[in-house]
Amino acid sequence: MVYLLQKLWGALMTDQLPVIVAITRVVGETPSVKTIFFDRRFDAEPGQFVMVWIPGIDEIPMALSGPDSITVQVVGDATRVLGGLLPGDMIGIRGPFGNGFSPKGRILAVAGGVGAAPLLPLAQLYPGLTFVLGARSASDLLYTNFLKTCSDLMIATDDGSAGYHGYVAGLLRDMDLSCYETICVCGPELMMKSVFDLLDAKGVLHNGQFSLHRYMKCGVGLCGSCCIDPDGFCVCRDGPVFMGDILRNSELGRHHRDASGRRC
Amino acid sequence: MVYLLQKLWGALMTDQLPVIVAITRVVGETPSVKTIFFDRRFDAEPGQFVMVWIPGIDEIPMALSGPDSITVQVVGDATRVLGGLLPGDMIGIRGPFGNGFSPKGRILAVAGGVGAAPLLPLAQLYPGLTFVLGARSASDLLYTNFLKTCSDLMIATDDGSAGYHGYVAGLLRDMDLSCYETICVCGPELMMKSVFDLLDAKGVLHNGQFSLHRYMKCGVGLCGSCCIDPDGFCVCRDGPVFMGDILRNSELGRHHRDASGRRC
Amino acid sequence: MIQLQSGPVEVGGVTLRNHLILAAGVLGTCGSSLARMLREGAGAVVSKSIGPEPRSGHAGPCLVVLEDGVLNAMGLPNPSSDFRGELDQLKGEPVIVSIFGGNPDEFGTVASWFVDSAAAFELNVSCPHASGYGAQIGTNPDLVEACTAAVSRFHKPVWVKLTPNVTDITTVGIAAQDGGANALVAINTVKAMRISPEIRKPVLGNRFGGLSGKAIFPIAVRCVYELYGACEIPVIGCGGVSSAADVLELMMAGASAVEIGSALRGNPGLFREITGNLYGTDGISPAEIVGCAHD
Amino acid sequence: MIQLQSGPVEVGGVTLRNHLILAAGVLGTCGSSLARMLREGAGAVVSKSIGPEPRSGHAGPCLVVLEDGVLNAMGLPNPSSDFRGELDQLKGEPVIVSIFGGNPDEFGTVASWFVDSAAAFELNVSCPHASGYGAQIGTNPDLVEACTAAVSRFHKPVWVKLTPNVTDITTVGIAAQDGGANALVAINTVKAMRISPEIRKPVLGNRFGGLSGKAIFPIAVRCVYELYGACEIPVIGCGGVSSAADVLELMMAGASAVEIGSALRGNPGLFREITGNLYGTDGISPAEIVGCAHD
Ligand SMILES: Cc1cc2nc3c(=O)[nH]c(=O)nc-3n(C[C@H](O)[C@H](O)[C@H](O)COP(=O)(O)OP(=O)(O)OC[C@H]3O[C@@H](n4cnc5c(N)ncnc54)[C@H](O)[C@@H]3O)c2cc1C
Ligand SMILES: Cc1cc2nc3c(=O)[nH]c(=O)nc-3n(C[C@H](O)[C@H](O)[C@H](O)COP(=O)(O)OP(=O)(O)OC[C@H]3O[C@@H](n4cnc5c(N)ncnc54)[C@H](O)[C@@H]3O)c2cc1C
Ligand SMILES: Cc1cc2nc3c(=O)[nH]c(=O)nc-3n(C[C@H](O)[C@H](O)[C@H](O)COP(=O)(O)O)c2cc1C
Ligand SMILES: Cc1cc2nc3c(=O)[nH]c(=O)nc-3n(C[C@H](O)[C@H](O)[C@H](O)COP(=O)(O)O)c2cc1C
Ligand code: FES
Ligand code: FES
Repeated sequence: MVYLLQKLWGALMTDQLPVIVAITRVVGETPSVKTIFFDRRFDAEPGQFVMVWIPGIDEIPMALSGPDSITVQVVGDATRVLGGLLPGDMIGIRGPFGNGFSPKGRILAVAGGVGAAPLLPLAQLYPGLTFVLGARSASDLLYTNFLKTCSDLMIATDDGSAGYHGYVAGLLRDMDLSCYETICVCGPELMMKSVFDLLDAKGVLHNGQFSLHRYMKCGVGLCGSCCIDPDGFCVCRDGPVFMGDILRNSELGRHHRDASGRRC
Repeated sequence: MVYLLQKLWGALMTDQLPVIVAITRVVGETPSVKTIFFDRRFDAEPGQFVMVWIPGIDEIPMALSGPDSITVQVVGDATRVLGGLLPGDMIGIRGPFGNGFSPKGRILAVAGGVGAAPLLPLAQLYPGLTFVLGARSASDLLYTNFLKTCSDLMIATDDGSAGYHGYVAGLLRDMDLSCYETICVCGPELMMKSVFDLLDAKGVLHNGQFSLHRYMKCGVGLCGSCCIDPDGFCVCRDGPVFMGDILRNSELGRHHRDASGRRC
Repeated sequence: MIQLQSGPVEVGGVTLRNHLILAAGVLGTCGSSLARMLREGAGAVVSKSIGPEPRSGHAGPCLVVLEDGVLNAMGLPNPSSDFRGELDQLKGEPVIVSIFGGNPDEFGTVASWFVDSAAAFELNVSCPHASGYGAQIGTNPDLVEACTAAVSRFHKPVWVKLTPNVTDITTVGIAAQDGGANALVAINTVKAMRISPEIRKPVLGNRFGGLSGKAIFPIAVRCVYELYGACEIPVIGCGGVSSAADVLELMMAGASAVEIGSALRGNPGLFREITGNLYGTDGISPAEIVGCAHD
Repeated sequence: MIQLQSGPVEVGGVTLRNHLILAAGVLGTCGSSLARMLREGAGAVVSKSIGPEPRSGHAGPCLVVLEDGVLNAMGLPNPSSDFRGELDQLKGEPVIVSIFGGNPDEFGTVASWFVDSAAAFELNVSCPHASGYGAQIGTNPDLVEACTAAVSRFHKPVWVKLTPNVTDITTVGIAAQDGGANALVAINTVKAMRISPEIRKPVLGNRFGGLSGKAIFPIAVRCVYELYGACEIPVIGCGGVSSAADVLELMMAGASAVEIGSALRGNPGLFREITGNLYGTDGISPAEIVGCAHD
């Protein structure tokens, strides 16, 4: 009852201005990736994301890698500033937004690079799942220490410096995927596309759940910057996680749109 | 639960535009007073009032004389038009507003003229109460048929055409008022003032509950047109019913303010 | 609540499938999302505002959701002429292309790109947070007239979307009418701001933004009422509409049709929901309702 | 949330007991209700706007409560010079008398009645629904300057209350400043309307009214921010304030103090509630907060 009222009250009565949090700890994961912890826990499903406001700079989408953390790969201005913040610095959080993963039965997580971030809460919630972790090189692998303790961890590196030598999709090709009822995938677009094609070829695409990335500005399904062809779904609101069969014939791996809405 | 949600929802989510009702029946009570029934029941305490919108004309305060009725005395433009409406005509209702009577123990109702309107629901809710009903003349007495059946009815007329010959206060003077825990009063200002003074003299003012009339525009305690001296209470919001001792030293019977705020 | 007769609606030179139109800038950057809104029951759709050059828009935050509205400063991000490709899949559909420019020539140039694909143009002379564009034109009646005239020459219907952030919206409406507009759209967002108390800075990257949603509905009703009284061409209402009752209220104020934006947040099925309530087999003629609050 | 140091506040020539002021026209017709608001914890009170002649105001409905605001068209009812008597009981209290007129002379005449009893004048050049008064003056910078000058000559502090219903509020703020204003008050209500769908008529007797309350808070923040950036004299914020957080936000936008109106509906104890949250023994200096969102 109280809960319900809080929900109602929360839904009806609260401005959704960015919630300001203070950074408590910054953990270097790899040379270009840091996990940033803050002083507030958000109630989110694995796979949901938040919009992170770096005051004076920009606001960018980030998966929650935990209830009180994001894992940031430095790729440009906003991520560079974000990655350089120190404990005590303040950032704003809007969200969590979107639909996360819907795990059932045996779970396989497939991560490429910083795509491991939204999959980490899944590993925390479902110990024993199978986790296929890919990266360019051994030093780019995320969360391995933790994942070793709680999952059946398999590693792939592009340069062979750890685990399977090659792409994640290559590693998956030799696996029996039919035993997984849920296959959660997140990583760079082309990695996701090859996994998508592989699942399709193996006839298990309907078990695939793909966390997409598109240019996001509002996060709440209004501005249209994250919409995907051909159905016009909003990645921010209808996704970011989509069931594999919904993405068949979609723009995944073909094109996306930049900040201006131009296809590229 | 559902009820609570509805209340919450109602309180939070609803514009309080006038609720439009259709008139179902018009009952002539006296030559200048009509009771107007409409097709919607309002949940109100006895003594609460509504703002009645007569489209194209004005909006005026009226006590609810029942859950679906008002009793109107024609005194000017708005009441004249209101009194001339026919079944099917539409009016708007805002409210119920204000604090009604707080009856406990044995109840005495004291009404002058159309002041009987807010007291009628009290008689309906507390059969057996004592009802002192005053008017200029026998033909101006309101609700006598009904009141006879459910209350201990005493009548006073200024001209002696029915009951006690004289003012209501005169009739009360000879009564033992100490047996009433609640004395609810509504009528013309000077009538209320004499009853007020009488209760004071008899030492039972603390049992008196007076329903005041002041010029009202908003009904919700914002515009300030109904405020009374010396405490600045809003009759619309803190009243219209006030406890007797709160009104000691008040403007009751001394002055009031017109539509412009001038004292008169 | 009363209901309306359903059926196609002719407004400002465009045949709508019903009285509800997707507002500019909401889910309007991709052909596919515009097509989706038509599938979801919109009577017509307006695109994101397209300008003379591609723009990435303002730095974020670009939008925050408030208790009773939405505050945004997208900054007119748009793919410019590349937007033509988005319309390929929408041939024959009621798609109004919103355009903006910094002067009449730019309006003309942008319009020229869509002469074959747009059912009509909607001129954005009203966005309150893009310097040199939008409301900076829409607060100057002479410029509004000139920009409208520059687009009118393509012999396609021209709707002009007005800003409420002016002393008198009717003078701007009349200027648009004089420039040859076929309809007025009122209103764009209301200039506004929120500040983060902890950060001590405006929450929007652009500092200033535009307020939309429920909070501005009474302002939209007022503007539509004023324009209906002062102008001869149809008025299309916009601002805070989220229910069939809101649609009727704007129509009574004088709107021939209604655009919807913010209320689609979290509810892409809203068009169907509203048409379900708005139309009925015993419905009355819309003509009886439009502007009836003036009688 | 941060808290402020408590203590008297000097703004625009007036010493307030705290940062909160009762807004004009709300519970401000009687001396006794003004006194009550001071007892309830207001740092100062502004009277109902007083004009050159007694007025009964518009026909009802004069006010309707909306989901997120209030819509009113009282029509400036006021007892004119008789209001002097109401102030007898308020000698020495921080009472600002709001005045209006149709021209500078009328402003001067009305002000002359209260030279001895007002701590300051607030010029209502911003009411959006009284023809010939209020916003009809406040949208004309020259008239605003002249009316301000006409009252300035009494050597009492003059606050000028501005309407948001203009293309650029800063030009009006600057005009007031040039006329000798000691402070600006922003904002009065936003011109708006609602229609009763059943009656098919505007709900207000005057048809047009002014929107206040929560819905306009982001507009008030924007106006205060704009004025703080453009003018030298203090700005007093007003519009939709209902909590200590709102007060801080308006102060960060640039408000030196804050007026509160609609939020008092059903909550006459609001001033005390807010001051309880706003001030603390470890509070920071208000000077650190006022306008800090501009840095
Ligand atoms: C749902 C979602 C979850 C994400 N989760 C993570 C995460 O957990 N960790 C992580 O490091 N990154 C994540 N990203 C990617 C991250 O948002 C971008 O790397 C970041 O926005 C880059 O900003 P920048 O200013 O540093 O780079 P820029 O120099 O501005 O751009 C570099 C590239 O980043 C992308 N990008 C820039 N801005 C945005 C934006 N507003 N929305 C989407 N993409 C953008 C573009 O593809 C651009 O080409 C996620 C993206 C999405 C959509
Ligand atoms: C709480 C309350 C409950 C009332 N209940 C009833 C009732 O049940 N039955 C009934 O007949 N009358 C009732 N009245 C009085 C009724 O409101 C007035 O008689 C009515 O407003 C007169 O309007 P008019 O246009 O006909 O008269 P007018 O010619 O405008 O005025 C006649 C007199 O009525 C009073 N009046 C006018 N307008 C108002 C107003 N807006 N608010 C208060 N007084 C006003 C003034 O004293 C005025 O001198 C009540 C008043 C109040 C305050
Ligand atoms: C995210 C967002 C983007 C918008 N972009 C545009 C735009 O590009 N062009 C335009 O004319 N109006 C734009 N608007 C304004 C809307 O079209 C509409 O006028 C306004 O939001 C009021 O309607 P609403 O309350 O239904 O949202 C935008 C509004 C929002 C919320
Ligand atoms: C019932 C009512 C009466 C008002 N009367 C006046 C007035 O006489 N003079 C004036 O300058 N402002 C008047 N206002 C405007 C308020 O002073 C204030 O500027 C506006 O309501 C916004 O503040 P709020 O949102 O806190 O109410 C009135 C507002 C209301 C709701
Ligand atoms: S980010 Fe705006 S619609 Fe998805
Ligand atoms: S009628 Fe407005 S305060 Fe009572």
